[in-house]
Amino acid sequence: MKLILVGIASALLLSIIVGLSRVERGPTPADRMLAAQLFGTTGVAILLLLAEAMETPALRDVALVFALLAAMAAVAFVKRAWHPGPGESEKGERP
Amino acid sequence: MTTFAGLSQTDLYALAGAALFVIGLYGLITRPHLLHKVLALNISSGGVFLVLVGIARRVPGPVPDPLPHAMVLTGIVVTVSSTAFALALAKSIYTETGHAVLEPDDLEETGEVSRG
Amino acid sequence: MTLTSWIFDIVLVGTLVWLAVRVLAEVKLFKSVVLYIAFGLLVALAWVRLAAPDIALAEAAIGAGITGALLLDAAGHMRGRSQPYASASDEPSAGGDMDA
Amino acid sequence: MSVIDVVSVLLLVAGTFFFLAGSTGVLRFPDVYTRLHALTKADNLGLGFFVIGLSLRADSWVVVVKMVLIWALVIVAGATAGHLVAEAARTSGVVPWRKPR
Repeated sequence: MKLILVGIASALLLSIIVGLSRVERGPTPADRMLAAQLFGTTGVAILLLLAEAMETPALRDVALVFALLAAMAAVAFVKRAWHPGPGESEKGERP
Repeated sequence: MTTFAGLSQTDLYALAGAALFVIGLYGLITRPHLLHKVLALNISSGGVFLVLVGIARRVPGPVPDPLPHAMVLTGIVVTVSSTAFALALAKSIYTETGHAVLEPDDLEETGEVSRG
Repeated sequence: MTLTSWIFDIVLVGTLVWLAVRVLAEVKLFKSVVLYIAFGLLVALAWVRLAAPDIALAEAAIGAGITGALLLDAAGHMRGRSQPYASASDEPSAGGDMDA
Repeated sequence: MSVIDVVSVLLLVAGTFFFLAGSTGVLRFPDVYTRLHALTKADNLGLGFFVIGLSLRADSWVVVVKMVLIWALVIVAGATAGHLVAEAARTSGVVPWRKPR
């Protein structure tokens, strides 16, 4: 049973690695950030699986923090990192 | 602890930590942009932490040694603080000079490097 | 258990080293930062595999979360490419000096 | 393996399918908005399957409640982040993709 759980976790890890290629070739910064969101959700799933397979209940708390972290990165990205380019509409908030 | 070709799981992660430290050090020296230098510093500190936690697993028994864990926890906090400070410095350098790349001219102006 | 855990560990470690090289070889600042956030998430998974959930918690909360937010802020402040020995213009000329 | 184990593994495999579908969508879809759609829908559904499948094997109710709360947090955070990113993309002038005739 543990073998199956760790095998599924490995499949999810491979899915993360496949998703990395979207970071490599996303035309806009939003595409790259979106791939980071994908890693957050998949990381939560991997942690829940490993908490069951390794019999470590503390990993569910780590999964909770992972879920929070993805949202924080997205907010930081939208508010601080992504300004519209010079040729586009100038509606972003520059400090 | 299972071994595979004479290599335990701990050894695998410790070797990866050494590799990460070397990659980070090389990047810290060769990359000219300040943000890349901060990233390289973070990566090499992650390598050091991997080696330390690998050392913690080498005591016999299921429970790892708590002392390297405490050191790594402290190190993570210190790394985050120094990263925040370095980024604030880099941002003010960018605001002052208009670029955040360490050029040879910058060193020449302060008299650190004399050519010929 | 043993063979699948070994596959998981080897894939995780290989991805970590590859990501570290990619973060430092990348010319675009924002891409580097996003790759570093992914690197931080995978390092947290490595702590989990090393039976250190306390360090995984700290790394996920402040190592990857706060550092990622700070780096995104800094990358938005100084945007553009990291050209070696060039002025801070946004000219799209690839100037990486590290081939990897 | 008991019946519960078989059902649990089936649910986990279904969840893995949805995760892989989400990754494929993020890779294959043509613009930001459709990629957000694949990301926030397919992955949250896959995580739901994982939570149900792991709840069948859980020891106590506390674990089940905690996993359901994690799922709820992921759904709320994913919806918020998706809305923020999509609105920022629209504001900065990313044109939605249309099928070329």
